[in-house]
Amino acid sequence: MNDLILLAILSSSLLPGLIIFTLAEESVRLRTTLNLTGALFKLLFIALLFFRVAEREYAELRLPLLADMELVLRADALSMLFLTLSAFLWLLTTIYAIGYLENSPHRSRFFGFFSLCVSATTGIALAGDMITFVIFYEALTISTYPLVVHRGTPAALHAGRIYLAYTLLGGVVLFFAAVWLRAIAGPLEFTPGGVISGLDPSLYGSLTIIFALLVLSLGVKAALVPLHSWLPTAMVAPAPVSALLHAVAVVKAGAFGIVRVVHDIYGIGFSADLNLLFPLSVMAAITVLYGSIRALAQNDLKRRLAFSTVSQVSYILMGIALASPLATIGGLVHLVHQGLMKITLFFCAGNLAETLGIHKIDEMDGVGRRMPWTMTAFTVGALGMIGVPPLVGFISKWYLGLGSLAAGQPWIIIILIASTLLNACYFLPVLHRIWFNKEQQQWSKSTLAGGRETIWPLLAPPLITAALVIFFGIFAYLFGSPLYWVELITTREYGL
Amino acid sequence: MTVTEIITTMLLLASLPFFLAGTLGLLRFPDLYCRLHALTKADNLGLGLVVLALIFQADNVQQIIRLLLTWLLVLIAGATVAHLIARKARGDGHKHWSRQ
Amino acid sequence: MIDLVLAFDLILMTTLISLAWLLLASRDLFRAVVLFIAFGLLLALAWTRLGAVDVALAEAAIGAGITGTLLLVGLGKLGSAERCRRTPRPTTFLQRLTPAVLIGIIIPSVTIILLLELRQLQIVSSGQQGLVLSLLDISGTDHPVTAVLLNFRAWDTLLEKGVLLLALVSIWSLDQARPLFHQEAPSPVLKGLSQLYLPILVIVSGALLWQGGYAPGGAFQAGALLSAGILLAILGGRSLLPAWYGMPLRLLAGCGLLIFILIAAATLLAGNLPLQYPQELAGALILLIEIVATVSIAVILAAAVAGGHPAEISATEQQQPPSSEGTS
Amino acid sequence: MTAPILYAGCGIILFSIGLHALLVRRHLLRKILAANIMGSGVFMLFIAAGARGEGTAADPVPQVMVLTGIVVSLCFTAVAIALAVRIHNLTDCTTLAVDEESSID
Amino acid sequence: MTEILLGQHWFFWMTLVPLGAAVVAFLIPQQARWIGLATALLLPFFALAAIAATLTAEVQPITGGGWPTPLGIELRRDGLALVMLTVTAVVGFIISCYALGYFPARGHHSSRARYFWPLWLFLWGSCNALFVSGDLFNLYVTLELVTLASVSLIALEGGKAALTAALRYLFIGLFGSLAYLLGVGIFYGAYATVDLALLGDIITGTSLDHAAMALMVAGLVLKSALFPLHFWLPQAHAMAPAPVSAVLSALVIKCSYVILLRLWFEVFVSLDTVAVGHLLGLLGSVAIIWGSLLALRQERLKLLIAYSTVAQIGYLFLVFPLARNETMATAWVGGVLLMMTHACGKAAMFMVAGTIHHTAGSDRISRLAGAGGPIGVLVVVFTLAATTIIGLPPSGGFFSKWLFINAALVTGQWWYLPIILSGTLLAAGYVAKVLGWAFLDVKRSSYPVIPWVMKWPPLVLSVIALLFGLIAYEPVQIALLGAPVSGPIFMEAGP
Repeated sequence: MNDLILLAILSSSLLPGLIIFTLAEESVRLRTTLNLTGALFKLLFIALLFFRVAEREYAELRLPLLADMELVLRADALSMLFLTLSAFLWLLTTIYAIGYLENSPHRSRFFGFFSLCVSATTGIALAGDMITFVIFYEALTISTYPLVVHRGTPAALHAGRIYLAYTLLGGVVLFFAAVWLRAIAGPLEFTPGGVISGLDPSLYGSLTIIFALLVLSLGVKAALVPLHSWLPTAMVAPAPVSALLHAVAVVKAGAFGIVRVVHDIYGIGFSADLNLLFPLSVMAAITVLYGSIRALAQNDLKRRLAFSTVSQVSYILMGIALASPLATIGGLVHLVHQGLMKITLFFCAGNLAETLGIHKIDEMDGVGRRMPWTMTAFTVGALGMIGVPPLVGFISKWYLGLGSLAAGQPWIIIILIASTLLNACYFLPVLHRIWFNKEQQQWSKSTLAGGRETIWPLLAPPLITAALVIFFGIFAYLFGSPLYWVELITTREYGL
Repeated sequence: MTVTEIITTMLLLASLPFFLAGTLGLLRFPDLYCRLHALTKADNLGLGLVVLALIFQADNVQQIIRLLLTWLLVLIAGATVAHLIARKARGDGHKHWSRQ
Repeated sequence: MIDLVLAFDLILMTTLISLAWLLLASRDLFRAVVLFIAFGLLLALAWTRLGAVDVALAEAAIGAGITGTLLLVGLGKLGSAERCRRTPRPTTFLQRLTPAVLIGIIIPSVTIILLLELRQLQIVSSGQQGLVLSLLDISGTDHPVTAVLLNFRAWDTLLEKGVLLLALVSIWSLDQARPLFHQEAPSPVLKGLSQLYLPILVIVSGALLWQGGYAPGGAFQAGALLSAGILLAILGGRSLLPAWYGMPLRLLAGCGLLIFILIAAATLLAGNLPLQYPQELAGALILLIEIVATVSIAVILAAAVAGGHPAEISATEQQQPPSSEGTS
Repeated sequence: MTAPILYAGCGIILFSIGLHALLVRRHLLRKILAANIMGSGVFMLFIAAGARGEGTAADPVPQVMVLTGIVVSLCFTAVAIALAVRIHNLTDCTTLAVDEESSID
Repeated sequence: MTEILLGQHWFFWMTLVPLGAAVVAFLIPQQARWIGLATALLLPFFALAAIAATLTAEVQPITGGGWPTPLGIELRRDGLALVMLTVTAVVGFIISCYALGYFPARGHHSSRARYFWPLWLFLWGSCNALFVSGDLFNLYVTLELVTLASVSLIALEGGKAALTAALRYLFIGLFGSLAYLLGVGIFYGAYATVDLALLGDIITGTSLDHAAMALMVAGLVLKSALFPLHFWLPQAHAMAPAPVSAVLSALVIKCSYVILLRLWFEVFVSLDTVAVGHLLGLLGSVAIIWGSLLALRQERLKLLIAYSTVAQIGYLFLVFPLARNETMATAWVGGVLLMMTHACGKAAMFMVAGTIHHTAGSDRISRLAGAGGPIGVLVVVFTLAATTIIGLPPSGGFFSKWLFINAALVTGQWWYLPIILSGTLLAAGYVAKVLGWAFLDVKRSSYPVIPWVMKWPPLVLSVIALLFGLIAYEPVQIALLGAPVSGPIFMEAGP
């Protein structure tokens, strides 16, 4: 019953990546073709799979690793959510990166590792058991490092070292926790409702420790406070990397891992029984507030966005930790929504840096008149982050709020309100500067045809994602929309 | 003890003084040439007596011939080596010892 | 009488041990090497006492003879003085402690423990001699040691031929052989000696080789004697024709291992187990291996004493052949 | 206590003497001598092991092993001397003195 | 036809052919390169044939000449022998290709090339002979062959440092093998046999046996360079020519380890080995930390890799304390897996270092600065190979560490956990140090052109090392054929 389509999905980014490594720097066209073909094929395969999974027909692929150990790839509803997100945003980011890195050195290396990175993310999404997950999770760490240090400056190398230190430490702890859990509980297939609830009660102590280790190690990538400091440092990377790192690959991989652990290894009910979820929700709440407060103080645009990510990703964890269906919906849907919004913002920040050389917020006065389209997209993303209806951010927060009430933990609502206020505090002044302040300096006029603010590969991706932010906010219940899909997942997870 | 065994023992014992003298000479003589002299002469005779002693223990003629051949070869080799050493020493300028 | 024998054994052992200690502690390396040769000869005596005549022959020829020559030649090149001592570096306490601990405590205590444990060495009434004797008929030779060497444990011997050739390749890879002293023409006495001895040594080594079929002797001992003959000939002023430096010399050195490997391959191709000789051919095969091995061993040992690869033919045709001075 | 056992003990003592010298002595030729003495000690143990048993012929198997061992140790000696001579020719050293970080370039 | 092919003793051909080729390469130096390459091409197929033959027939050992075992030399064709033969064939093939470029036929190094091939083929053949041997004395002879060949190969570099390292290695090797041989002698004295299987059956466990065991273990430990007896390794491995460094770290170290593995699980089982196991485990732990720390401090790539080998040897020796009754299979498979994957990874790393040395004139790590362009592929090779050294998935190193941790948890030896994990981090540290230089963006004078045989073959090896975890199922199944251990590989701890 091996489903080769899973392999096809995986290799649609892996193979182009490997081929790109061997290409000469100058063969731009071949490289672009490979990249785009890979991305389109991946989307095609995913679309094929999408309907099957919607019909509860799961695809599975098993490969024996050692005796009693298998590499399991499986596409269930949750996988598809993450998979679609990553594949789609990969396509956009690739287009963006082609424009962004025009004429810069080492592009073969960049796109090669970029593809490896996406393959690893795909693997994480498709992982059907803990071992497979760990394998791809570590692969993601390695393939991202070259992207972080891509610029090769001392600052980039410093950021790379910090990134590696954090993620490898996390990886080692994750590895250890996984081996331990495997030694206690046997094979760890991801199963809705968990696989370890039947264990002997005398093991509950160990299970609690393992849970803490798992959450902490996955929390490194998910940028849980106090394990987040690599993320703002890693902002020295080129904009497409930041975009992908924050919106899809690394941060989301951590969050996705925690979702898997809570849902499919421990099971929501069992983890609630062991009182594991409340500490998680407290940690998430602290992270939400801390990230927002730190974001206020940043003048560097990308750093402010980075702290915003720290804060927003923990919404997902909060939703999971509340252990009620509505909150779960809110959390999981934020996985997608945050991705869309944050990638928009990063694309825009990249455009500012690439076209006008703007990196700081106080240089952004009146930039809306120079780059109206980009800044429109930025505004949509920022408003979505704040949670203005009818954008997607509002939907996530709405469900989270409902879920917290349903779970009998109304304090979460206070956190949400506080966070929303803080979001507004750090985004609205920026928007004000963009649109209403007088421009301070004279930017060079556009040299492109029709006075376009920047080249198409840089402009189109943020516009598309911004449009989706609006679209999925308004048509939230459309078949295949994130919310629709998340409800599907939640129904299956809770067995409703 | 048979007669041959007694003869063998006697001959072996007789060889001992030669070896002893040779060794003493090697250790105590004043210069290289004297030492060579002591070594070769004494050892050759000593070995001769040993060979003679062993001939009485031999089972057949073949063994006797072999023993004698050994002695002969050792004699030749010893003489040659002594010659070579002396020649080399002279070439290197070793002085003869003389009572001063 | 038994006690006398035991006393002899004890004296021999004491002599061996004190010789070993003396030669290793001796300040003069020439003395040490000479003592080592004496040690080797006494060791041969000990082997005879323990009933290992083959080993005694090999020890006298190889252990004392060839090794002694090698050491003397090496000494001639190296000199007795210790040069380039490691300059004392500031060391940590641990580093200074380690050698002292190792040497002062570990070695004596391990030795004593081993000696005490050795008492438990069970007196097994027999080793494998029974098995060897019972299989001797079908081994193709009448001497148990040869049977074990070239049939029962032939694989070991093949590999050991490999070690020999490998050593030669290693030595050749290091340096080119060069005459040690550009000395005047060899003494006529030496020439005469070598002329007299060479045939004798060839004959004796042939006899030893043949004797290996039924009594102590065999390829090693014969090969060692033959190599002594070659060395003597070189000392006596004979030299290998330069045309022989290339392929012929290598072929002579390599043929021992090559023949053995070919025979092993042939046994495999014949569908037998590795090195399982057809019974009717066993004797002939063993003899073939021994003859070729003798030549090969002799060439390898002599070349090892010369200490380096032969001169390139084209380079210097008038270059003296490798010579050595075993007795200086 | 029989003679073979005594010889075996003698072999172990020879081994230890050789080992001691191998570790302590600096001159390369002395180290080579020491390794040879060590080897002889081991061979003595083998031959002694083969010489046990009253009245029967000696066990040929350990003898063969020692024959092999003697040749192997001869080969090692030859290579070691060749190496030592080569080192001597290059550096004029007769010990294993080498500054650890000596250049690779 | 297939009958005949499968009936051949391929594993024995694998020892005969390289030895024979060595002689021929010695006889005809002009053609040595091609003889070497032909042999290298042939051996992987022989390995496949040997595996096929073993899978279809039985694994029973045979003896040389067919003589019954106390007398004849037992030749193993079990799983361990097969996987080691195969790994050696693959790694050896790649190294041979690389050596074609490293020792060019012309130029001032041609005399080295002339001797490299016979020596390397000798080494190859003797490694193979060692892997298939089941006889203590035969193991000694093969071990000496391996040592002598390694010494000569190190000395081939020709510099005084290399010569000194070679001579030191020779003395160490002699010491190690004589200690081992003394142990063999005691066993022969006590049981009148040197056959592994027979000895394992009749050994009684007297204190003399323990003394012999201690001697043999000490000798083999010295030869496999476990801390604190590792002092000779970094110099020897770093000074040698690059293909030789690769061989030494990838294969030669494993030779004595394989012997130890066989002894430990077949002969010493009835002895009381717990204390020795703990000692080896302790030394292994120190080796992991110490080797990694020293690797972090090195400025030269080859020394860094050599110290990394010291650390990896430490992991190999964790097998012995971790192999208790219930975790025998776990630890054993972990060790074998690590041997295989480390062979591939370390060989690739040394070849990269050699290429950098060869082309840049020095192997200082700082020489890697801005290593894009022509040597960018080298950095990729290095990184991929390093994954197995760090133990990142999906390399074999990852799974062997998994197994070690599993065994440590099940047997309650929790103190090995921080060692294993911190070793991983330290390894990541020294690899990151190298990578940091490689990604540094500086303007650099251009490198000379690298021959393709020095670029692509190592890549193959590093990819194997990286993906070994994914293809480990078959090798492990083969390794377990006729293995002295059985039972599930993954143990589950009770409450």
